[in-house]
Formats: sequence, C-alpha cells, structure tokens
Amino acid sequence: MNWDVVVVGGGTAGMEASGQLAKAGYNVTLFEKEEEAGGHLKNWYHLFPDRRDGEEVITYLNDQINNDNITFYKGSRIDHLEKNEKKFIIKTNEGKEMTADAIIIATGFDLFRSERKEEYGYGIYDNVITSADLEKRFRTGDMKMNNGEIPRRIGIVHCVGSRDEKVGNLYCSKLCCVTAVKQAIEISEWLPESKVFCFYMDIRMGGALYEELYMESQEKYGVNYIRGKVSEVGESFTNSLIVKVEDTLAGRPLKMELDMLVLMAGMEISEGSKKIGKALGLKTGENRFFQSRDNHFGSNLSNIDGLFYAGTCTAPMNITETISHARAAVLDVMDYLKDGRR
Amino acid sequence: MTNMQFDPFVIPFNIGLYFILFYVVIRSVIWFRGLSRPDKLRLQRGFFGITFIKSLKDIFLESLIHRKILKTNLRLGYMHMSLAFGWFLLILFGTIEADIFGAKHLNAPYKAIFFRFFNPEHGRMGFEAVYGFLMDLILAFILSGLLLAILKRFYSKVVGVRKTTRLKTLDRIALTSLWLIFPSRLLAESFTSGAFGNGSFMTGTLGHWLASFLPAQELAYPFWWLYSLSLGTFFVLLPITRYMHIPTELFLIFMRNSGIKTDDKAGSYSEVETYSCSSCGICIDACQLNFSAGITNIQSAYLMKAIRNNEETSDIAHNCLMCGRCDQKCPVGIELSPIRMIQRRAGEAEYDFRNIYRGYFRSRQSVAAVNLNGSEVYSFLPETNPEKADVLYFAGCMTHLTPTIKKSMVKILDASGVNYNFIDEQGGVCCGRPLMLAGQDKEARELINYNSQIIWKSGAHTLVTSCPICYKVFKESYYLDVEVLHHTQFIRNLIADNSFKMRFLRKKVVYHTPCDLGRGSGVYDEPKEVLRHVARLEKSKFEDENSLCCGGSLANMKISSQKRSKIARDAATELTKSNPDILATSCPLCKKTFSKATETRVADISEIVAEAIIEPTGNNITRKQNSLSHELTP
Amino acid sequence: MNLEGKKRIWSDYQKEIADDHFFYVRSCIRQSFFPGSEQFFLNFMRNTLGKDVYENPAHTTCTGIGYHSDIVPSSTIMTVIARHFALMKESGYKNIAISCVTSFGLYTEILETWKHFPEELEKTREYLYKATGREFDIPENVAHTSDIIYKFRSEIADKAKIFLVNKKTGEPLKIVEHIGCHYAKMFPKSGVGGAEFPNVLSGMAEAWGGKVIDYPERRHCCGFGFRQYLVQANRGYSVSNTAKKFSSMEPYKPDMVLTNCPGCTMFMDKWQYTIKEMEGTSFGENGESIPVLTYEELAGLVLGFNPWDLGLQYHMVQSEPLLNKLGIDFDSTDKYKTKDGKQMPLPEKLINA
Amino acid sequence: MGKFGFAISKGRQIDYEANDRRIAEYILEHEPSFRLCIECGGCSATCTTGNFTRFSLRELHILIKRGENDEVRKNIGKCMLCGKCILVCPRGVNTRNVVVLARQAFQKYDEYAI
Amino acid sequence: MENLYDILKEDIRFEEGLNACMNCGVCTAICPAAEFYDYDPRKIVDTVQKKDDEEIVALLKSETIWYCGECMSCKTRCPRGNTPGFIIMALRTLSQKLGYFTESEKGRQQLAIKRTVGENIFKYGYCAATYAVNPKMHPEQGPIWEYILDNTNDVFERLGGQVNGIGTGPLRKIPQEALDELKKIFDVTGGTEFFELIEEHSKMKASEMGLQFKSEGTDNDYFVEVYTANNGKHNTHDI
Repeated sequence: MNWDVVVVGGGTAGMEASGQLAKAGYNVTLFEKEEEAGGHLKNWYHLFPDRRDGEEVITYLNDQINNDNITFYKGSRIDHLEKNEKKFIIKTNEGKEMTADAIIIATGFDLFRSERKEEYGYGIYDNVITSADLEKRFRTGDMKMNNGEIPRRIGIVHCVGSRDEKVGNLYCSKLCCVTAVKQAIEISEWLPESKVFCFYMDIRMGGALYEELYMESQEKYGVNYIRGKVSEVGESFTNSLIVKVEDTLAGRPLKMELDMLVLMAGMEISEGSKKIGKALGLKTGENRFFQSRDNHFGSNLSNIDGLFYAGTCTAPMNITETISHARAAVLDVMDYLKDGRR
Repeated sequence: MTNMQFDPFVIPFNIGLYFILFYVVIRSVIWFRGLSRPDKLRLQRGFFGITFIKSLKDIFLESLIHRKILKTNLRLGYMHMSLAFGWFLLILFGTIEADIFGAKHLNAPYKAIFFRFFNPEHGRMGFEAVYGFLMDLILAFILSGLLLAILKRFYSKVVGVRKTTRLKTLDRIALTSLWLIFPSRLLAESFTSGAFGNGSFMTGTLGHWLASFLPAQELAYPFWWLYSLSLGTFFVLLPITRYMHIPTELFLIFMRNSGIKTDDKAGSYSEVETYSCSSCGICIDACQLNFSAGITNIQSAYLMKAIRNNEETSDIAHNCLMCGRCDQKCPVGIELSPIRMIQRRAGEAEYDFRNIYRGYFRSRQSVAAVNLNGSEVYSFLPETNPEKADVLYFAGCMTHLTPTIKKSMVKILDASGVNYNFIDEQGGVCCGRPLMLAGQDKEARELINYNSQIIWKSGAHTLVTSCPICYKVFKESYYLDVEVLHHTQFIRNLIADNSFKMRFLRKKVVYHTPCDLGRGSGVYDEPKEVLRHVARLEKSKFEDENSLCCGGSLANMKISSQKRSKIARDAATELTKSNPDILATSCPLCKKTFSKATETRVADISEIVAEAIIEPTGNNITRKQNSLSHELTP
Repeated sequence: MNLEGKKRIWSDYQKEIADDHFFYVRSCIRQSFFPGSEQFFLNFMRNTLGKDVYENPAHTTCTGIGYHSDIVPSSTIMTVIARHFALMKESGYKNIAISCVTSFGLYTEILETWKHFPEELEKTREYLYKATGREFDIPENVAHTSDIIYKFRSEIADKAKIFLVNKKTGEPLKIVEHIGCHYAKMFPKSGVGGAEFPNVLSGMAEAWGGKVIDYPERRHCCGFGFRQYLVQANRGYSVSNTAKKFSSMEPYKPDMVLTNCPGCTMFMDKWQYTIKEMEGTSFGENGESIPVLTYEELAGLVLGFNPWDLGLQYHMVQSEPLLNKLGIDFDSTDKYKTKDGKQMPLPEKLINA
Repeated sequence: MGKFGFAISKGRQIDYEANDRRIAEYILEHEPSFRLCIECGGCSATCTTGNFTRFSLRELHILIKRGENDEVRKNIGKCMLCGKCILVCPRGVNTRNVVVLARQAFQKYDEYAI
Repeated sequence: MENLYDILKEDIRFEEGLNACMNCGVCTAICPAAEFYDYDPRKIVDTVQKKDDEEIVALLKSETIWYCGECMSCKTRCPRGNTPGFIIMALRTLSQKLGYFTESEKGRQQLAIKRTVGENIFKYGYCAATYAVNPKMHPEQGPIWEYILDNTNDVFERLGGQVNGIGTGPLRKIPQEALDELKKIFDVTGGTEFFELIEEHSKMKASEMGLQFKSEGTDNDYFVEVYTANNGKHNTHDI
C-alpha cells in the first residue's frame, strides 16, 4: 500500500502525526508555513508541570519527522485545497501541486493578541508583557524592566482573552492557569527578592501534578493569589503600573502598584486554520475552533471524509494531549484507508 | 604529725561548704516567705506533723535511692543512686569514723572528709581495718556510678536513655568538678596509704602499686588539694547550676507532703519544683513529640532549664500536646503541665484565676456574682433560656465534627428514658478550655460564665459531655453544683441500673485512653467497664497512665499538621498491633485524628454501645419532640 | 507610554461623523451653567465654518437626569427622545448634534435597544403618536458636539490665533482630559477612540499644540452619580470621587482640565471650591486651583475669542493663570460687563482670582 | 458636615501601598502554613463563633494579608479558639495559631494594641 | 404575587443587563460607589441571579441598591456582558413600584429628586435650569452661583442666553405646547403615574415616621428629612 497523506501544519500535532504515519509506511507530505518546524513549542522555555526543557520535546519531534517517507515543505502555505470524489487536490503558494488520499489538518492555534484587551495597556504601557514574552525572557535570562532595574513586584493576570465576552471568547483556554503558576515559580527563582501576585477568577488545576505545583508555589515561593479579574491598568507618576481589581474574597476594591505585569494570553484558532476552514467549508463550533464530528469518540473526524483533525485546531490542549490526539488521528487515517473502505 | 589539726588545703572545701549551707538557708527562708498564707500553714503543719516521717521516708527513697528512676530505668537509677546514696553514706560513715577514731568528738566537717589526711597512720588492723574496708567499699560504689555517668555523657545509650540533656558552660564546670571529687579522693587516699603502707582493698592496693614507681609521699598532698578544690568549686557553683536540685528536692518533698500544689501563677512552690528538676531526661523519653515527631528541644526538662535561666519560654511552652505523659513519669514528681500552663499564661494580661481552678465557692450566688462582670469580647452571645431537664447533654465543638457520636449519644439517651436536653444541639459555645490552653484565661472566663448560666438555669442535676476536653474544664473550672459526667461514666451508670438491653458484639476492641480523660481527669476504668459489657476488650502496650496521645491535641499551638499525623500514625500502629476489629476511644478529637491514621475502624465507645443497644419496643422516649427530629449532618 | 500602541487602538474606533446639516439639541446643564459654550459652538459652526446647524425652539430636555436618578421610566424617556427625532424629521434633518454627554449616551443606548428589541421601538412609536400625533425616523448620524469639534480640529488649528503652549517656557500646555462616563463607556464604538483611550479630547488638545497627560484615575467618574449629587445627604460620594481624581492628577501639575461633559465640567469646577473650603486643599501649582474648561471654551481661546464672551469668568475657578500661561492679553475691565458694555457688580471670593 | 451638609469620606478601596503589613509578616514568620490558605471558607463554615455572629476567619485572613489591620483588630477577638477550623482545613493551615499570633502581633506593635 | 425575578425580567434593562455572573469583580474594581459606600455591585448581581424572591425583596428594601451612581463604568468591562448598572436601575424601578423604596434612608430620597428634577421637567422643560438651582440647597455651587442668580439676565444676555425669551437659546421659555406634549408623554407612558406612586408611598411613610408632609414643595419636614438625613452607617460593616 502506498497511500499519500498530506499533513498541514508542522507544529507538535503535525510532526507527531507525520512521524507515526511514516513509521506505518505511508507517504507523508508535511507543510509548514514557517521556515522551521515546531510551532509554538519553539517559543516555550520550560514546560509545566515538571519544568522540563521544551527543547527536549522538539528534539523528539524532529527525530519523528526525520524519516524517508516524509517530504517536508518549509515556508509553504496551502493556497488551494479541493476534494474530488476520491482524492484531495492541493496547490501551494510556491505553485506545487499534488494529490492526497487523506489529509490531517494540524493548523493549531494562535495566542490571543493581548492588545485587544485595551484596558491592560499591552503595547501602551512599558513593562506590560505576555506569557510568551516572559518565556523569551527566561531563555535570555533578561528579567530587567525597560529602565534597566529589576522588577520588585510582578503581577500575573489570568484569563486574558479567555472567558471574556468582550473579546468574543467565552471558553477557558485551560492551560493559562498552570502556565501562570509555573511562570510565577520561575520568576521567583530568577528574582528571589521579588514578590509575585496572581490575579485569577478561578484556579483551574485540572492536570496531573498541577495542584501540587500550585501548592508548591505558595509553600516554597510565597506566591500571592488575589481572586479578582483585573479591571484596568494605569501608570503612576513614577511610571510603575497601577492595577485596579476587586479583592472579591474581601469584597472590596483593591489598588496595587506593580513593576511588571504578565498577561496570560489565551488560545484562539489560528488564522491558518480559519483560511483552510473557509476554503473547505469545515464546521466550526461557537468557540470558532474546528468542530469534531463527535466529542467523545470522533474528536479527530471532520465533516469531510478523509480529512482529519489533529491537535489544537479543535480545542486548547497541552503538549501531552496534543501528541495523543495526533496519534489518534493517525489511527483514524489508517482505518479510513483500509481496503474496501473507499 | 599525728596530731595535726589543720592544713591550708581544706580552705576551699570549707568556703564551699559554708557558702552552700548559708545559701540554702537563705534560699529556703525566701521560698517560705513566698508561699501563700494557707500554704505557709500547710507547710508548718506538715513539718511538725506525722507527715514529717513520711517526708523523711520519701527523701530516703527518692533523693537517695531514686526508687522511681530505678523503676523506669535500672541503669540510670543505679547511676543516680550510687552517686546520691553513696555520697550520703560516705559522709555519714566518714563523720562516724572521724567521731570514733578522731582525736576528739564533734569535729569540724572537714575532719571527716579529709580523715585519712589527718590520720594517715589510721586503719592498719582490727576494727579500724574493717571500717577502712567499708569506706573503700562505699567509694567504689560511688565510682561505679560515676563511671556510668561519664559514659552517659559521651554515649547516652549505655544507661538506656535515647536523649541526654544539653548543658550550659557553668553546668559543665560543675559537672567536671563533681566528676573530679571522687577520683581525686581515691588518688589522694591511695597515695597517702601508699606512703604509709596501709589502706584497704582499693586505696591500699592502688596506693601500694603507685608507690612502687611514684613518689607517693610528695604526690599525696596535691591530690588532697585537688579533692578539696573540686568539692569547693562544686559547692560554690551549686546554686547557679542544675545540681541545685540536690538540696532543693528536700524542700519539694516537704512541701508536697504538706499538701501544697502548683498554683496558676509562678510562686515559691513552682520555683522549688523547677529547681528540683535534675534534668534526668526521663520526660524526654516519654515525650511523643520527641520519639514520633522528632521535636527535641521543648520537653519539660528544657522548659525547666529555660525558666531557671530566665530565658524566653513562650515558644517552648506552647509547643506541647499537654498529654501529661511526662507528669506521670517525672521521678521527682514535679507537676510539669501546671508549670507549663503558668508559662503560657505569662504572655497574657494578669488575671487571677485561682478561684476558678480551686473552685473554692460553688454556690449559685457566686455564679450570679461572677456574671455581673459580664462579657466583653463575646458580647455577641445571645441570652438563652434552656428548657428544664434532669440531665443535660453537651456534645462539645469537636463532637459536632463527628456526627456519629452525636447520633449514638442521642440514641443512648433516648433509650435510657432519662429526661434530658441536648443543649448545644444547634451548636453551642466553646467550653473555654482551648482558650485556657492558649493561656487566655480572661476570655475563657467569659465563656465559662456564659455556659454556667445555661447549665444552672436548666435546673439539671447531671451534665453529660462527650468531649474529655470539655469534661476536664467543667470539672475543674466551672462553679457547678451539678454532677459532671463523661458519657462513658454516664453509660456505665445506665448499664449498672439496666436502663437498656444490649447484645454482646463479637468484636475485638483495643481501648485508647484520651489524655484529658485519663491522665487529665483520672477516668480510666469506667470506659473499659462499658467496653467489657459489649465487646472483647484487649490490652495494649500503652494502657492507662502510660497511654499515648493521638496527636490531635488542641493544646499544641505550634506543631505542623504533618507532625500531628506522624504522631497519630505511630500511636495508631502501636495500638493496633494486635489487629483489633475496633480501636475504641472516648474522645471525638482522638477519633477524628486516628480515623485518618489507621485502616482499623476507629469508634467512640458511645457508637459501639449504640450499636449494641436492643431497640426498646414501644416509645418510652421522654425527650422533647422538637429535639427528636435531629439534624445529623455535620 | 507608547503612542503607537494608542494609535493602533484609535484606528479601531474610527467613528462616522456627519459633515453638515445638524439638528442641535441643548443640554440642561451646559445651557444653565456654560451658556457661552453652546453659543460658541453654534457661532463657530455657522459663522466660521458656514455649516447648517438648526435649533428647534420646541425641543426640550431628554429627561436623562431624571431617568438616571430613577424617577423617569424608560418608556417615557424613549418617547421624549422619539419626539426629538420627530422634530428632526419635521424640519428635515437626519444628523443630530447633542450638546450633553448623558443625552448622547442615552440616544445611543436607546437606538441600540430598539435594534435588539424592535417591539420597544413599535411601542414608542405608538406612545409618541398617542401623546403628540407625531411620527419619527431613526437619525442617520448621532454625534456629540465634541465629536464635531474633533472632526474640524485641524480647521481650527489652521485658523488658530494662539497655540496651547506656555509662552514663558515654550513647553506645550499640560492638559488633563476628562471624557465623561456616558460618552463611550457604554458603547465604545460610539465614541472617538473607544472607551479606554478616547481620542476625542486628546485629539483636539494635541492638534492645537497641547500635551495630554495620562494619570492613574483618568478613567474614574467625576462623581456626579446623579442621585448621589442631587440629594444633599449623598454629596459626600460625589465630592469624594472628585477629590480622588484631583489628588491623582496633582503630581503631574496640569495647567488645565479639558472636559467633554457639561456635568463633569461643573463638578470638577465647583468641587475644587468645596474641597478647598472643607479641607483647605487645592490641587494646582502654588496654591492655585486647576481651571476646568469645556472643549468649546478651549476652542474659543485657540481661535482668539474674548474669554469673557465664552463665559470663563462664570466658573468658580478663574482661568487667569491659564490665560497668562497662554499669553492671551485679556482685558480684565471687560470681565464683568453686560452685552452692551455696562459694568456689573464684581463677584467675591472666587478662586484663582 | 459643616455648612455643606456632607463630608469627604475615606475610601473603602484597599490601598496596598498605604497599608502596614507587619502583622501579616509576623504571622508568616511564626506560622508558615499561613501561606497555604486557598480561601475555601471551610473554617468560616464550621466556625463556632460564626454560628452566633458575623465572623469570617477566611475574610480576616485576607485582610491580614492586605494589611487592613483596623478591621482585623476589631474582629479577631471574637474567636473562641475551639479548633474546629484546624480539623476542617484542606490545606492543613494551623488556623488557631494564626489567630493567637495575630493577637500577639497586635500587642507587639502597640499602635494596634487591642 | 408573580415571582419577582420574572417581573424584573420584563424590564428590558434587566433583560439586557443580566446574563450570568461569575463573580470576577471587574465591576466592583472600578466602581466609584464601591469605593465610598459599603457596596459591591458584584454581590447584587450574584444575589439577583439566585432568583430567590426573599433575597430580592430584601434587596428592594435595602440601602445598597441606592448607592450606584449610574456611571455605567461596569458595562465597559464585564467579561460576561452583564451591566450591573442596568440591573440596579431595574431593581430601583421595581422597588418604587412596590413602594419598598421608603424602607431605606437612601430610597426615601426619591421624593426629593421627584420634587426637584422631576418638577423642573414640567416647569422649565429641562431637568436643571439656572433659576431652579437654589443656593440654599446647593451651597457647594459657591459665591459665583449666587452672583449669577443675582444677575441672571445680564450674564446670559452676553453669553447668547434668552432668559424666558421666545425662540431659541439657553434659558429660553419653552413653548407651552411643547411643555404640554412633554406632560402628555408622561401621562401616556406611565411617567406621571410613577411620580404619583412616589408621592403616595412617601406620604404614607411620612405619617408612619410622624413627619409633616406637604403634597408639594420643599418646605416640609419630610422633604428636609429625606434631603438631608445621613445615618453615617453607609460605608462600614462587620466582618
């Protein structure tokens, strides 16, 4: 059997799916819009909850796609995609044209553009940064503020762009809470003298060892948690940031000065996903992520036969879930391509 | 040189001796002055009464023989005995010797101590020799103990104590001088006998041998100096070291035997007690914080030391389960827990609590009188008028967290047919003991007044509680003219007059005595009686006075939850060694603590009884209807 | 603070503002406390720009103050506003220019409501017809008069006689803007620049050479709070909030407060007096209080109008310190004269005077 | 009130900068488990005092951490130290000691002396 | 009686204002009232969404619903698209319809507002008019205000005013027909009825409180009471 399978998106899901398909002997073509595979994982310094280096996972994934059955097209976008009764026809921006028996969509997510929460002043006030920016700072080890001083008090805002009707995202991005806790701990390690304050609505520690990490952050690092959604951020006369929040558990408004504010940007379906979705008429849910055919036993199935979903284009997921989801997609592909099925 | 009467080397000894005698006299006068009027009378009566004999006996048994230590730890006991008793004998027989063989009668003390120096020719033959032999024997006895002591210092296991007390510098000097006393005497006497070719089996032999290769004549004198010096130093240092316990214990025994008790505030007696502590370390061994939780700096011996040295005690004082195990074990019989309470109170505003503890006057008028000063902190508490009843049931805060106990008690009370009222059914006011344990007596007083009001307004004759903590405080600190019973006692009475039928449960039960019920209030037997009625009661290694603490104790302000559960696990493991079906207790707090610590079912006696009760046919329940519909959810 | 970031936001909120033929509705407070401002607006639009701004004698309040102090039911205010739309229709206008921020907020809100609840629109039509026999259309363009001044800010800049620069230091004037809650907080899209970083006033100030200051309590309410001011017993709330704002802007040493909403203007002016009386504190430099100007008054000064024809002399906080900074040579003797130059008695105990 | 018939009132906003957190620091120093609270309110729910009057240990706990000491001082005395809260706390916070320490701390920093 | 929550539902502002609250406190954080009153809009929304009649009645009789200043800052940021301000307006309307407003010191003030702002609408066609702002009731307007009132005509003439004049301009006399139309609109839309309700319940309360009450004007004890009374308990509570 020499089926051609096209995988769109060279992030965690795409790479894992390609690798597994290739192992199983399928001819895989992997498209990645950027010059390098790895997706968002590239920008992540440490992963929660065990704080392992993101590089390690990237290395694993690179080994996965380092396989003769895989043709990897960097920096190429899918311009055109259509399905005749048997095969998919694909055209790329570089004019490549090919057919495929099955397609895995692994176009993933984009981080919420924090500028859209105007009241938090991202891009307006110095020293308001996002969780992604912070990961970069961890890599370079540069924790200083714009004025070159070390931030003494750092705030972390949960649910930026998640659970927020004002930006049209009612869903929970699910990973920001634990990311916040992880980053709070890392900040405390970089800057033992500094105090960290997390502003949360709910602390959602769903995963294994998440709650333990949360407790550790309190016990070992003295991270402070204040229950209330930050309402507005301003700049004081001395250019420190002023946050206004209700300390809901005290039932009183609270005003606090911070040197640095980290916004836990949520996850949204990626622009790439949207394009392809439009082109093929893929169903999306209220949260604008792709809608699987069945939430329980068909989460990789799309509304088009032969086209499958892998990873965060269907919902926010962590690395572990993404990899599992990608493998599940591969099983569905194999099942679909079984003789007689088509 | 036979009739030599004096030599300068005795001066250090004399100084020391007269100094310490003088000091002790002054000190005892001060202590006596410090006593409260009634205690003064007690002491006088005690001193000139028959108790005097008893005191002498105790002194002999405890201060010299160290019977209690011997009981708990033979080697440690022997060590203490050989030193104390041996030394005593040495002095006694020394004096007699000096008296018999001395140039004249009624010699100055040093004559007895340094007898051999002044009578080097003495003891060659006959009776003298026999006496010399006796003296050597005593010295040998002491030295054997001393050997143990030295070993203990460097290798405490020898005498079978896990932990030995830490020392401060002055103690060290005193200790060294103490250690030097007898070896130097040995050598001094040996050299002398070596020089004069006499002496008995030990001094003689040793002296002879030494003289064979050393100039005994010249060496004897310096060692007599050393002997005198070490004695002198030891005596002079005595008052400022732990060895003050040696003379102090005598006073303690007299005072105790004349019926003086530890007060709620620091006073002469508590001071005498603190100085009587020999830091033997038995309390440290007894302490679960030590052998379960690994907290090794808060035990009573250390508290006593801290008090003696006027150090900050609050952290030590509050870091204790108040289980009372050390009180039980203390060989000197110091009331350790009451002294700890004094320290806990020290931080708080001065408040005279004597009346409450002693319960001098127990009339309703006095309650009313006390209530006049009204509540300050807890002014929010509502005026209550309980319905009249014969028996009151007060579950207590902790029992509200163990609804099965509440449920069982209601079942038992209903079955018993007594006319009762569950006064804190809807949640009551705390009994006040937790506040007391925190040293906040004034606040506790307010709660006590509040509860007292309710209790005597109800006109009941009996008050039953499920919580030993409440029980202790009701008994000791309330002015109640009602009979206070723990529910185990109450149930025992019910069984005694067949208030309800019970079947025998084929279950193997081990009983854990709660601290405040057992050591705290002396209730040991009733619970077991009850258990024997309904199940097969097995013995455990930790019975009665020796029972363990569950670790949940409210008395400890400082301990972490992890250490609590460690204590609970260790205790539970000990108690369930015989794999009983039920680990029975009679305290909601013990129940809750143990439930988390063992697989074995933990049950309060009331639960077991309720299980065994055979439901009475027909409704002979006299309890108010309204309280029958009973909220059981916690 | 990064201006680029703001620009990005402003570009998201480009509001459609009509160019000509406005139906003008007055404000209860602006006309009663700052008549000069409304006069300037009409004068400027009609004579300077030659625009057609129509005022109908029969138009009235929108009852907004009553509505927001909860004595006027929503169906009533909807109908009153509908009546204004009817007057528009009758006199052939499609663009409404509103002098009051509370009204502006309500017009916007009600039009929104009618979108979501068409039955309410129908009900209102019936009510209005029943009460007055009038019928109305939904206006094509709803603008606050500040939107319009903002629209023509560069025209004003071109005709400017003076710029918002401190003549002595050459530094741009430090201006604190106060937007007024009902301008854009309810419907960010309805205000120029949105709710968080509105551009309507800062746009003017910067176009005319001034420098706008951001301060921590910039977005905070002036403290009007309707019933919280209207009833004496509640005014503690009102004055306390104003005090909070002023103590927050004090360290920046602003030269003036530029306001959008007539209510805010009045409170920020009068409360400075009250706070001074109560606690002896004033928030300006060297013991002075901070002049509070409406955008019309400011535009007037820029265009070289006589401050006393704009009515600056009838604020509690006098604006001489500001006028001096701007280097405007005003005639103090003309300050309290009638239209035809008769000297009036002089008021006493004014601030900054 | 004066001639105006109203007065400028002190805000209820917790001004973190202006507040004095020595009480909190004192407690944290002597009882580290104070950090572990997750504000579940279990203590307040089981509270013996809470059964009679408005008293929330959970709320006090927050106010201590924020340095709203006046309110804490006003209320902390109501606790009976009965200890139920310790048995309920899911994070093993030594709640009783927190109360005792708070009272001590107020005595220590005499400007708050109870 | 119909379930109060459903009655509230009939108010479009309530319909608009309440989706589902997750108690994030974003409203209270920037609420001017929460800062100077013992007030928490979040709690009000949370209470209302419980749909418990007893609790809603308690609200309608409470002081707390009268603390809001209706600045609507809360609308801007709510992550669930609620508008506490609208919910409170609905509650206030209902409280007045049911006559509960007289149970609270702050609620009783509605009469004062009706008698001032309310009457102004019919008298002058505007909620506020220069000569309606009495310096005795508004000392904070300061000396300049007394001055303006002493010289209203001169002041306004120079600033384009038309004091009681015909035609356009500030302070012009609103044509009688226009005023009549306003009144008619109030009659038709229930505005007038609402005014009467306020008067009626206030009158009852006045007699209950044993205070002198006049059917109009500001010179009677009840008016003075509601206009000035402040028990000083509005910004503290026990923990």
